[in-house]
Parts: sequence; C-alpha cells; structure tokens
Amino acid sequence: MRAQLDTGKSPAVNKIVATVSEAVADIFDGAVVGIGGFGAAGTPYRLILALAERKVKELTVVATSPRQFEFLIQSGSVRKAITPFARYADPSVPNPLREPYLKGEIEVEVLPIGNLVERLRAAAAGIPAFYCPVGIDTVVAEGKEKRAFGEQECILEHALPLDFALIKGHKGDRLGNLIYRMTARCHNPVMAMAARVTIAEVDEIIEVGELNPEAIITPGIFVHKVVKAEKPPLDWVYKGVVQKARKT
Amino acid sequence: MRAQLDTGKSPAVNKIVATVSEAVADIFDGAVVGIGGFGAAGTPYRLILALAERKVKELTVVATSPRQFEFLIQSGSVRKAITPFARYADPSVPNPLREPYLKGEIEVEVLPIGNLVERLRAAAAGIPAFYCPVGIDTVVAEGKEKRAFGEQECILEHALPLDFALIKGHKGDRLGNLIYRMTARCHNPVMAMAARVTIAEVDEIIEVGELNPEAIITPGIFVHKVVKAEKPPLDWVYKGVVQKARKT
Amino acid sequence: MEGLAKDLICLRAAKELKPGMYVNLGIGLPTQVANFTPQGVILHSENGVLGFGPIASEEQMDWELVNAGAQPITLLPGISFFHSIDAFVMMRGRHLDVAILGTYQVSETGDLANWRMEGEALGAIGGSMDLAYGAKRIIVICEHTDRNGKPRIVMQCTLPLTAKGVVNTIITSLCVIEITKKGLELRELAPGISTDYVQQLTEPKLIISQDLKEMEF
Amino acid sequence: MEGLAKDLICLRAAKELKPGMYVNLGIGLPTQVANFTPQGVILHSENGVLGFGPIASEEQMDWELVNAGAQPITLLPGISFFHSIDAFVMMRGRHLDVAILGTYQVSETGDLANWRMEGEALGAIGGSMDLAYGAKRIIVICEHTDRNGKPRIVMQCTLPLTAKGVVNTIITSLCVIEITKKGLELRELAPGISTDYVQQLTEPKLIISQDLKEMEF
Repeated sequence: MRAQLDTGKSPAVNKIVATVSEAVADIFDGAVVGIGGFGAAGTPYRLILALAERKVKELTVVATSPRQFEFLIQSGSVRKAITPFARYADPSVPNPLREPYLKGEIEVEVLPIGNLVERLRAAAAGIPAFYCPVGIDTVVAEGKEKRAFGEQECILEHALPLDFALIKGHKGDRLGNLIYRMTARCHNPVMAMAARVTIAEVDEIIEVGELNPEAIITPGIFVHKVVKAEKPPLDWVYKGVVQKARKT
Repeated sequence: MRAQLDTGKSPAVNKIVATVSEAVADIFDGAVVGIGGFGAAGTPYRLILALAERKVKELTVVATSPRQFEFLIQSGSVRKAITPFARYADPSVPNPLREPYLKGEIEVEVLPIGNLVERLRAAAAGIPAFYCPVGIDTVVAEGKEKRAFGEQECILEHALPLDFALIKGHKGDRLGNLIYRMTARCHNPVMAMAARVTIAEVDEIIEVGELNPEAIITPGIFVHKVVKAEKPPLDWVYKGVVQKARKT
Repeated sequence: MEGLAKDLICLRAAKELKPGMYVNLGIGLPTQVANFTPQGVILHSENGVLGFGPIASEEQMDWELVNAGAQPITLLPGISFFHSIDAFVMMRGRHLDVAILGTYQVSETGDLANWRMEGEALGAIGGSMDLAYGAKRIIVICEHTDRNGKPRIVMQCTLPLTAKGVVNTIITSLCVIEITKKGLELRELAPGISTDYVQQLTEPKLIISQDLKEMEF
Repeated sequence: MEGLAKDLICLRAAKELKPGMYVNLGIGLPTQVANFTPQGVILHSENGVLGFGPIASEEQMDWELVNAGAQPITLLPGISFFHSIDAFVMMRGRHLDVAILGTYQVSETGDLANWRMEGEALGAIGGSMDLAYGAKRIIVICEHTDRNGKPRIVMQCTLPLTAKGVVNTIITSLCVIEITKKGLELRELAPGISTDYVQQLTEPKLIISQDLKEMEF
C-alpha cells in the first residue's frame, strides 16, 4: 500500500514551452483561433507573429479588432473574422479587413462585444445556447431565432467554442496559473476558458506557489501551454498601425 | 467652468452601515433572498440571524443548503426554498426542511448547484433564459421545455433574479469592494451580482485603496451595504446543527 | 456652425452625473467627459476597469492602463480590474446608472445609430449595443449636425441601428433634448442659440419645454 | 459481507488517476480518495478550489478551507481559489478529466442514481448532476451492495436519476467493472472474491473480461 502523499509538494506538471514557435506549432489549417486583447493591452503579439510566420490557412479568428489579427491577414491565414470592431476603433486608421472583405476573400461577422463574450463563456460553461436582448432590431438579429421573455424581445445566440486561444498574461507558472496586469486582463480569461487548447505568452514565468492563491485570475485548468515572450516594442502599441510596427 | 477633478481622491461614497439589524431593515415580506455560503464557510450568519429576528414572512430563500436558512425556517419566515441540498449534505443531520415540506408549509425546489449558479448569473448578465443539458432525464427536467442541440438534449432554464443577497466577505471598503478568504468565496460573488440589493457582512472594514485592485473579487458596483460583524462561534461552524449553536 | 465647443458639450454632460453613480463613457467624444466628472462618480470601461480617473497625461501613460477607446487613463483609490465577462455583466445586466454615447443619428423615438458610418463597408459595434440595451439611462452627446451639416436628430435613422427606443437625453452643441413619450422636448439652449435655429437643424418637430432655459455649466 | 474495506476501494480508485489530471471527488466516500491520489493529480472542489492537498488533520483545520463536503482540506503550492461560477464552468464545460462519485444505484447502461435515498422526502442533488454530465470520465465507487444487502448495480435504477448513461467505470468492494456498449465487463476481482459471488450480488449479467485479474493496489 502506497504511503500517503507528502503535503507541501506541488503537482509534477510542466506546461512551459521554450519558444513562441513551438507554442503555436499544433495550430492547424481551418482552426478556430481566439485571440485575447482589447486595444494593444493584453494582445499576445509574439504568439500572433509566430502564427503568421507558420502561414497556416483558412483560420477563423475571433478577436476584439483587426489589431489582434492584422499580421494574420497579411500572411493570408484568415478565412473568417468574428469581431466586434470590423475596423480599428479609430476610423481614421486604415482598415485591413476592408479590401479582403469587399473582394470576398475574408468573411466577416460583426457582433456586439457582449454577445461575443457570452458566446465564448457559454462554450466554456457547457451551455449550447442562450437568449439575450442585445442585438434585437439590428443587423445582429438577422437570420436569428427570436423569442420574447415578458416584454423583452430576444435573439437566440449559440456557444462559440475555440480550437485554440492565444492569450497574453503578466505572470504565469508551470501549472498554467496566470495573473494579468491592469486592463491587459480584458478578454484573455474568457478566451482561455473557451478553448480546447490555450496558449499563453507571459512577461515572466515564476515558481509554483509564488502567486497569491486568492488572486490567480486564470487557474491552470484553462491553460495548456505557457511561454515567456518579450514585450512588444512600444511603437506597436502606440501607433495603432501594425504595418509600421513590423519595420522595427 | 469647474476645475478638473483632482486625481488621487477616492469617490465620496459610503456604503457602510453600523449594525446588521440596520443592514437588513429593508427586506420585505415576500422578498426573494439569496444567501451566500457553501457549508459553513462563507455563510453570513450574523445577517441571517438579524433577518430571522425581524420575523419577516413569506420569503423565497435561495441558498446551498438548510445550513444557510435554518434560522429563517425557525422564525417562520420561509415560504419557498430553492436549494441544491434540500437537507444537510450529511444525511445523519436532522433535516429542518422535512417537516414543513411534508406539511405543505414550505415549498421546495431542489436543483443542481450548477443550474442554480447559472440562473443567478443569467439574472446578473441580462440573459432571460439559457439551455443546458444538466438535469435532462431527471426530475429537474419535469415540466421544462426541452430542445436538442446536436445530439445533446437540453432543458430551458430561466434567470433567477434576487431582491436581496446576504453575503459574507472577508474585507470590504466603503465603496463596497470585497475580498473573500479561501473557500469562503464560493457562492457569495454570484449572489452579489444577481441581487438588486446586496448586503455584505465582513470580518474587517478597511480604507479605500488598501485592497489590491487586481485582487478585488466583487467590485463595489455589486454591493450596496457593508457591515462589520463578529465571526460566528466555532461550534456553529463545526457542529453543523444550527439549533445547538443558538444556545452559545 | 454656431454652438458649443466639444469640451463644453462634455462639461454639460458631466452635470448629469452625481456622486455614487456608475457610469460608462462610450468611445469617441464621451471619453472626454472623464475630465469633468464630479468627484464620487464611478467610471466603468468595458475592457474591465471600474473607478478610474481622468485621461492620463503623457508622463502618466501606461499602455496596460487604458479605457475601451485605448486612451491611457489614471488610477484612483478603490479602482478595480476584472475580465470582460464581468465587465459586460455590469453593462448588460442593468448595473450601470448611465451610459454617455456618441452617435451618428438618433431618432424621434430614441432609436440610436452609432456603429456604422455613411458609406462604410464594415463597422464597429464594439460595446455600443451592450450599453444601449443595458444601462439604466442613455445620454447621447454629439455635434448637433453631421460634418455635412445634415441633422443628426432625425425622424427615422437611415444608418444601421444600434438599438431601438433606448435614448433618454440628447446633449448637443446647441441644446439639451429629453426624449419623452410625446416626442422630443427641448429643455435647454446653448448660450446665444435660438429655438428656431435648433428646429431648423432638427428633423422632428420639437416640443418646447415650459421650463426652457439656457444651459448652465 | 466480504470484500475491500472502504480505504482500499479509495486506494484502488486513486490508481485510475495520473499526474496532470484534473479530478473532482464527490461528497461522501470519494472525498477520502484525496488521501491516496498520486502526486501531480490536481483536485477540484465545487465550492471553488483547485489543487488542494489531503484532508486536514485536527491541527491543520481552518473552517474557511474546506471541500464541497465541508471537510477541512490542506494547501498545496499552486492552489487557487475562485467563485462558484468558475467552479461550475470547470465541471459543466468538460474541463475535468475525471469525477469519482458515490452512488445508491447504477444501471447496466450507466445510469446513475446518487442524490435521493430510498424513502427520502427530499434529497441532495448538490453538484452531482453537474459532474455526471460535465466530467470527461465518471468513475463510481461504492460498497457492492446497499446496507440491506441488495445489489447497487441494477438492471434499471428505481431511485430518481442523477443522469442517464454517464458512468464509465464502477469500483466496488468486490470488483472493477467497465461499462461498455455490450454491457458490464468484469475486469478485476478483489482478493479472495469469485466471479460467481460478484454475479450473485449484481443484477445485470456480467461479461467476464478475457483479461480478468486480481485487483492491485
């Protein structure tokens, strides 16, 4: 009979991978890929670049705005974009989706952020579909089942499961426990929850036990790979225009 | 023209009330009251006792188990209980719901914890209804609308909004920001989110700015009253049988 | 065009906000209201922050502390960060007291059209529909007319809708209008602006409030 | 009745768990499996904790650090706390590799009945349905017969169901049974227990595995 487990020992699990290229190596043609970030904050730029370099094809990307997948448009990897901002929030920034959309190369589904977030969460939570009023009387409701609850007309929205999530954490350990930094948290936790395989780029890898257990935002169960990556150059962040950033 | 707001000043909002009696003074006959806690941990005993002393009538109580509302059964305040444990988890502990249920004095809805949690969250999130497979082929599905998504048979569950939530935090500030302690977190955050009026008893009231902004679990927007309360005597906690505890 | 500078529109809008209110300031002009909110107003942004301060100066900037419009913001004591799930619970579940939104068009019955511009192939819904349906009160702020001088306050929105019948109050460079069951009630005029001038630049017929007064700041 | 002591049932069940697996141990007997799990197994409890250690000793007890059965547990490095929303996302969304559950009855086709006892007016669903539908693999552990000596493994459950067709493996005081499409396959026998003895105390006809062997611990 085996002796009782020694307490004080942490699980012998190691989710750390050495490079961003290795981290994205399993992403396949046609995959549904969620990408964290809201604006530049929380955007996993190094993973996105590594994926763009792999030149996979026919991805469905799910992200806040083209900021998260402009590199992937450039690499010809995107077949469909599911995004609340089908242009940069600032309309004066050239929209990388416009041309491929008008040419029919990229299909675009534009939807309210909240519907997107709830659809991702539903996938994470084993909820195949839910009703909500947001989007009723708009293009968002077109072709969708409708139903009133009390006086509230609603649309039926379906879960949106991801094959992969690319996310950006601040610190992570080898169990996959993550914390974020200020508003760089944003969509990263929900992307992590919704994906079959979640890949996190972090500023710093720390020892198991260093994170305050009360303040871990994404527990390791939702994270499958952790990779340390350099922060992006600040002009990627501030310029807003990703093409320019590539030259740095 | 008014000068720009001085930075560094915290909002002039004060949600702190002096006593538990004052905190529960607005709870009315017939209200739907959610109560946090899972086992003894996270149970707002002092608020529950204060409410029992008010002898309000016809409450619908929403809680994990009779542990959270046995005082309210004793005070004759409960008309309906919505609870996943319609007895103590340990079946050897006498069940305070049994007699009133068999006599028809208290209506009981027993449901999976997850369905309860999702129904509360739906209320918080503006989702009137959702589909889920949990409960299908069981008494939980009786009388409920059914629908298949793919091969998955589901039931339609409705949002469960609360008039009041009684919750237990560890530390709180006058803006209503809360943290919890270990597994005493449990249902408290979701109850807070689902209620029109959330009343939190806390071990300690601290200054605004003392809590780590990255580790605030329930932001003040979900909390309306905060009251400092003594921790319950340990034998309330360990004995499991609330009647005994009253004698201390 | 005559009327208020953008800062004054924001200043007037800020007067609608009282201590203790939870408020979201939409992307664009409304974010500037953050510089004028009275102490005690608690600002929410959909990227996951509650209780932040004014827009950051060049020196205060941290690219991981921004609002939903990606503008750098500042910390206040009591600030909290959360993920977008909870941020949108706050918006969609009627937890916010007020949302202040920009717009391209707003109709006589409070329909809002603020996510796709004239002639745009795609658009940016962002969090606008979530706020429009979810906040307890919707205040729209904008220039009274669009860049071509055409009315933004119209009989029927011609641009794609954000939400139907949700707007409560319109604050423009010329006036303050409350949307009532009877129609658009003109409540305040910017200094030096006449009722006739406003009506001329507004499609629906305005109801003149019995308490019509000049805007105060 | 002959067969394994409860601790040995738990010990055998623990052998199903491998490093890196995320596992929930149901209320009752399964919680005791926590004392035998190999290093690297990550335990989840529905009250909002992941990565905890064995049941606490009298001296280690903290009433705010408990499992869903209200038993005091212990901290391990890497432990995290979360609220019940996220705890149930993990359970219902197929994030857990294994749930080990106790039961009153289990049927030939894997139906589970473990929330209401014979003759009970009410019952305790708790998180049992969430786990039964949500975990990738369901292992049931129990005494082979109930306290009256009647089989727990039955043709049809007579008690109210927890979920239909969800159980993968049954580990009892007498044997290990895998639920296959063809029926119940007897894979292992407790030391000193015969196939006939097990069949006698089991309602459905058992398929004897070609690799039938004695349980190892």
